[in-house]
Amino acid sequence: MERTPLLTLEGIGKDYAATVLDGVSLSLQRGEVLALTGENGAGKSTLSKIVCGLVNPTRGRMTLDGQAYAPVSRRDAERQGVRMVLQELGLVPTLTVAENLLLGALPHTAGWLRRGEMAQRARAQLARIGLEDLDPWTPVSRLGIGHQQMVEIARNLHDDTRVLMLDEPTAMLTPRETDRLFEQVAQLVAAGVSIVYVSHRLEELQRIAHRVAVLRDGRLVDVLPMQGLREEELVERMIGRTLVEDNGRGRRPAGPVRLRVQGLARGKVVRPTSLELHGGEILGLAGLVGSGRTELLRLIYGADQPDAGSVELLPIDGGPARRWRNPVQAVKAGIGLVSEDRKAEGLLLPQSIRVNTTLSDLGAVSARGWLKPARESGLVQQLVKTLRVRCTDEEQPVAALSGGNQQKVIFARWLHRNCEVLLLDEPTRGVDIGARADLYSQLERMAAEGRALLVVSSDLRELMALCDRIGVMSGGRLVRTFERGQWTEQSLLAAAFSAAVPAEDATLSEPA
Amino acid sequence: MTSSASPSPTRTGALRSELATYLGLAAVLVAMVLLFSTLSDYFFSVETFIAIVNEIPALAVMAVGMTFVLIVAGIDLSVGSVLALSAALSATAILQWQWSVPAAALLGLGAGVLCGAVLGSVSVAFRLPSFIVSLGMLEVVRGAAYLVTDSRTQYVGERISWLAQPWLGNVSAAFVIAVLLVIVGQLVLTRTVFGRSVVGIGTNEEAMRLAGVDPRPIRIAVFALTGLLAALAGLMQAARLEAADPNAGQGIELRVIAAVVIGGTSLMGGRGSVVTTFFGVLIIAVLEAGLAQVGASEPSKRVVTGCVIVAAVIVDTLRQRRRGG
Amino acid sequence: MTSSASPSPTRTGALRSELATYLGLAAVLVAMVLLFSTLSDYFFSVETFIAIVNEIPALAVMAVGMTFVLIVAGIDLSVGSVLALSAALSATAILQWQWSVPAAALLGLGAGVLCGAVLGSVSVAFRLPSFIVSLGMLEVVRGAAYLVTDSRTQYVGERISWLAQPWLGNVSAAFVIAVLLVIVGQLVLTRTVFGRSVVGIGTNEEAMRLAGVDPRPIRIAVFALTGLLAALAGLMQAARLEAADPNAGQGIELRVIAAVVIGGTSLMGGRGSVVTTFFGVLIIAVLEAGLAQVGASEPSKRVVTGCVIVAAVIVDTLRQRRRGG
Amino acid sequence: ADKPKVALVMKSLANEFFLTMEQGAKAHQKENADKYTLVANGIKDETDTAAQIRMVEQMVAQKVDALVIAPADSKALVPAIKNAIDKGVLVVNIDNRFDQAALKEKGIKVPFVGPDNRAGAKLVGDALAKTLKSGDKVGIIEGVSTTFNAQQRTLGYQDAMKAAGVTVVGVQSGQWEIDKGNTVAAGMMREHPDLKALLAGNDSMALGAVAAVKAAGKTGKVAVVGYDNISAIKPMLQDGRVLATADQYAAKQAVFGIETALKALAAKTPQAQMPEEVKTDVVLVTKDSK
Ligand SMILES: Nc1ncnc2c1ncn2[C@@H]1O[C@H](COP(=O)(O)OP(=O)(O)OP(=O)(O)O)[C@@H](O)[C@H]1O
Ligand SMILES: Nc1ncnc2c1ncn2[C@@H]1O[C@H](COP(=O)(O)OP(=O)(O)OP(=O)(O)O)[C@@H](O)[C@H]1O
Ligand SMILES: [Mg+2]
Ligand SMILES: [Mg+2]
Repeated sequence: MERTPLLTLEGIGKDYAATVLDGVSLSLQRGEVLALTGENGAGKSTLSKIVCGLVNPTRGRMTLDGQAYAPVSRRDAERQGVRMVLQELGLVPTLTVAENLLLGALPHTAGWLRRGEMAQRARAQLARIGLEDLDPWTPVSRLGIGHQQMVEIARNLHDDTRVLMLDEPTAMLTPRETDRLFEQVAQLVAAGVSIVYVSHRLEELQRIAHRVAVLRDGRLVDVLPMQGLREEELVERMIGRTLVEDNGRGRRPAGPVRLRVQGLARGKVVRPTSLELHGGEILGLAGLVGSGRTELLRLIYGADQPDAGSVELLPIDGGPARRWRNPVQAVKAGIGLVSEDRKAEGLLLPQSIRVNTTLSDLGAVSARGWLKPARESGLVQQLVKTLRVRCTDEEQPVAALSGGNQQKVIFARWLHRNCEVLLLDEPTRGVDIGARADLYSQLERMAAEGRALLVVSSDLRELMALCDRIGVMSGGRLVRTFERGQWTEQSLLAAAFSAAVPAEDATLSEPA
Repeated sequence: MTSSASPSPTRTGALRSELATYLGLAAVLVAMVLLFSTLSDYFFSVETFIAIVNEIPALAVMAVGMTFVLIVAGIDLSVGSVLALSAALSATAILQWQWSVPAAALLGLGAGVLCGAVLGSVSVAFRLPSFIVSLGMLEVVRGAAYLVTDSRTQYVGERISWLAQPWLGNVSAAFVIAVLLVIVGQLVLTRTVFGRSVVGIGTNEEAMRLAGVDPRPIRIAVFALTGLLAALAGLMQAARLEAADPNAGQGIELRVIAAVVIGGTSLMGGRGSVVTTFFGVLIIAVLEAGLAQVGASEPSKRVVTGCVIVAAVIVDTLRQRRRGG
Repeated sequence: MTSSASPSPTRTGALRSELATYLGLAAVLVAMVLLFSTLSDYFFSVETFIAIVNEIPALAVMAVGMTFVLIVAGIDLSVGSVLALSAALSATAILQWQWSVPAAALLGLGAGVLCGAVLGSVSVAFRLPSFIVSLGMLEVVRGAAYLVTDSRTQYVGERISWLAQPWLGNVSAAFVIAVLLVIVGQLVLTRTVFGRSVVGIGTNEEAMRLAGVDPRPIRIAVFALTGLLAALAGLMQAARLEAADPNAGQGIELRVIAAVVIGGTSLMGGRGSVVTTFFGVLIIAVLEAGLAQVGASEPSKRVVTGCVIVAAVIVDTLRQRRRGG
Repeated sequence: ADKPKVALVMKSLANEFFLTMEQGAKAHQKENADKYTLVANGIKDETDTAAQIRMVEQMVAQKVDALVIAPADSKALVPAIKNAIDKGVLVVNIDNRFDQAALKEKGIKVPFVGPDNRAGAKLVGDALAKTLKSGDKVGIIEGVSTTFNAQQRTLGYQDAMKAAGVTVVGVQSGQWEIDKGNTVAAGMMREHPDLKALLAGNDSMALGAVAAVKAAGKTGKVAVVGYDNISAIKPMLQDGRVLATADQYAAKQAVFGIETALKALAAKTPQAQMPEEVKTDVVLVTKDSK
């Protein structure tokens, strides 16, 4: 019995306008972690959604525990023990944590909620993922995005789970929380649960996966044992080419100071913070979830109003310093922001790539208020080619692009604006290896042109590869700044944890 | 954003902030009462308040339904027509078909549920905004009310007036029913699976669907409920008039929506409260009563009403924003 | 995707699909004309079409503005009041203050812009839904119209009727202006930075703000524009009736919104077209003219109008969905 | 020593007819400031019966001595009036008569001071009929069809047309409004190209009909009559675009009601013993009047 797979997929295919998945056959053993990886748009999320009943396959069959398995809905799949943590957050912000955790199966007597039982069950589920301090009656809207992701995961940790699909669960988590998650995964595996784990972070796959399945353009190219697999091999299979990674380079020559931040503060989230950003350098910002990085970027950009402090841009020609109080003025001054939540804050989803790209500078594609369509299309086509955006053409709505390609469109927007200082918040979240390499080389090119870049990322390896300096935030403070060559993964992590542990975190409630 | 300089959100904190909301609206109300009391010698009197109390049930009952509709991110412009149809059908059943009063009342309520259910179903089945579907319903149902009454006010007489009669210390049964419905409505909204689903659907329908909650029957139920309450309002009004007027309730939808929004319920869905809606109803009722007693001219009534609506919403929004940070 | 079975949505593809939309709405229109032609011997005649053509300019002009408002995810319930105020002010200026006709017209238009700008500014400054602010405006501006005219219809006479006079082959200048405004409106929407920003703000305001486009002046401009167009509609109506009625345009906001939505513009913002709005206006105008000509009773007019509104929106939605896949 | 307090409750003060009525009342009060005080109120929408009832209740709460009311609905207001009478308020009915059966059921009597709309409409219709031949076709533009006065005026027009042997080819509602009246008039003229006249239930709709006649190029061929004699209709009467209208002396309607009430208050006449009906004048207004 032990040899029969728990879940098998045979010739699964899915067509939208185009074929997205084609002839994928896979099997999943009991108590196994199967990593699923591949470039953006390779079809990972689609495949996972088919397994858990959210998408109907066009072709193919599945079996679960030897029985034919064709879930008609997510409910149906969950009844059979197949659950999924979605790539995009699926929480309801106006409802409480407890309600979100039990959504779809709220305990009730004749329609009236049993609130005592709800609180108790919610606490038990939160405890599994290390959030025992969270009041179950907190509205989810008061949580930061990282904690929201944790709640999303906690929601799917049930005892009756047989198969758990995790679609990029760590994209918004910091190392500490990722560790928590991996502990939980290990426990589940020990209990015989099978896990499908989707991620672009290869080092994570090394840590927890037994086997890895690689998708490319909707086809399964390989299923390999993880043991002893070298990263370069994996990458090559994913993108069909090898990647050159140069970590040994020295610091770029730093130009004059371009952006000066002095004593910027807002509430408990950002304590008075000062920093200087030079032309031609990439400054990284590391830190745990809730350490205040996103808020700092928003304060710099003028998207939120600071309680204290100032920001100024020093023009390259030595003219008078420029200041701004809102994003509109910031953009005029020559600053751009790639925001953390691209769907809510970045993209016009139903609109085309073209419209989304030129948004940052409509003046460049218009004359006296009237748009120049030919000019605009030409410019955008150029950018689409440079960034290797996977799309039919520049008229495709961005809603139809995969997450990574959507990120490239936002990137294209700021390339179009040609701004002097770019603030990037988790620019490679959910972006595949190949596309990441494209984005990195763009960033480096921009730095080489003398622009100043400030990059927030939870991926330390990315920061270490990319940056000239790395600042570490903890508890709303910029606790330390490392020069290139001074840092190690350990020293960065130590700095990130340096504020009182547990991190002073406004999103958590005090213990009851 | 994780900006929150405020203390952590505990249970008692939530309760306190809810009370603060009530106090804010109550302050607006008290200010208005004081103002009118200085303007008119007789405003501040038991008679005035009893009169106000007995005037509001129909508006309050409709506002309870509209609160649910707005929370689920819908809107219902047809409540005024449904009010008229329900009264018209009941009156016709009593007068022409010799039905008993309870049976006729049930017919009126049933018609309301049906109108609401049809509105909800069409809007859900074709995924149309409820705004436009209810705009169509508004016309169709009004036409039906004309047809049923042959375009004439139907006088029924005292048989149906008990709902509106003074009862507990001069307060009518209709008012007691309205207050009970406000309480029950608030409990349903905050303490039942249905209520939480309504809030969830209004906030993020897709998330609810993914969580295995089918939004469609809930949406339909919300509209059916609103239809029922509009029909009940029709009966209350008919009881007060002892007659069914096929023109009743024209334009009342905007007053109802104004009351709900003044009470702080969001037009975008996902946020709202039945209790604060009741405050909105009181504010509108006091305003109308006060203006009538003062004997304001028609243009100035219009101007004052418009300004109060906007001002009340501004006050409410600013206060919420200050607390919300 | 590398494999693409379907043709890519290129510019010419987009054009084709736009034409398909027009054809769909045109089909609804033709069906209605045919229906009324069988019901009435005289419907299918040049006179009828000229009459319809000369009745619609006011509605069409307001619908152009409302299209922009809906695309920016707002709503404006005050257009009917603004229409009345503009006509009232102009008429009073001519009759009481002996202004010249052009000066009086400018005064009316200016009042419209002002009303719209105030509405937009209040809504933007306090971040209030335009629904509720415009509901307040509706009352205030109507009150102003009563004040200006002393609640009396002002008869002006032929001095102002030139706008509505037969001109090019019996078609009035007002109609020509309305058609020009539809064309210009569509060009502004699709071919200018302003139009692009309007669509973007309606789709995702926060994204626009972070991309460096300030949504506030654009929102205010959209409401001011709508106020201007409502005021122009007021002048057109006054010219046609040679009189300014302070009660004019009551409830017209819902007709205008119905026309825009029938034309396929989304109430949720971000999607819409001025040209298809014009088809919506034609559908409503043909319906009203047809029902009047057939001599339908008031109840059946109501029922038919309601059903046509819903049916037209359903047809439009289904067609769009089929094409959208 | 207290002067009596009289409340005047009307329908829409946005309507010129009632506005004139109110102004007449206010002018009267000013002249007789030593005799009584006045609170005047109207509702926003003529069909909003519920709002008018609220108004009556507020007036009772205000402890007025007499209530002069133009009811928005002849039946639905009766319970509210009964309540007022029970509280000792003297009630006088103007403009639109309460339903007799409803009053009887409540066991109350309310004096009516006002015009006969049907007779008034017949006057106007007769004046029009003089210009028509037997067999001619005419159309009637009714007010809000659910209202008693709209129905009465339509009946009066029909009486006159029948007497003259003229055919009424249609009755459609113009909702008392200028623009709706315009649409309906245009539709009727298209459907009946040989139409000879349009009879409008009030002057606003008559204004709309005049514009429709002009747009159809039939000025002088289709006659228009109205009702109420509002100020805007006067130039039309002069140049013949409107043939006739009726004047109910709006300014005096309320005054008659108030005087009836004051008389009864002074004489301490109980409600039940007041005169049942005081008919006020309706006169035909044409180009040649006055
Ligand atoms: N509803 C849909 N309609 C049309 N195309 C879709 C739809 N959903 C997904 N696709 C397409 O299917 C392809 C696979 O998408 P999928 O989300 O599965 O990729 P992924 O491997 O999860 O990518 P990422 O790493 O960026 O999350 C993409 O090219 C996407 O554009
Ligand atoms: N738009 C208008 N213009 C001029 N006069 C009007 C207008 N509307 C109503 N009136 C006047 O209002 C009075 C008519 O009242 P109305 O017809 O509304 O009473 P009613 O509602 O029919 O009574 P009920 O329906 O209870 O029998 C008339 O005296 C008429 O002159
Ligand atoms: Mg994915
Ligand atoms: Mg009536």
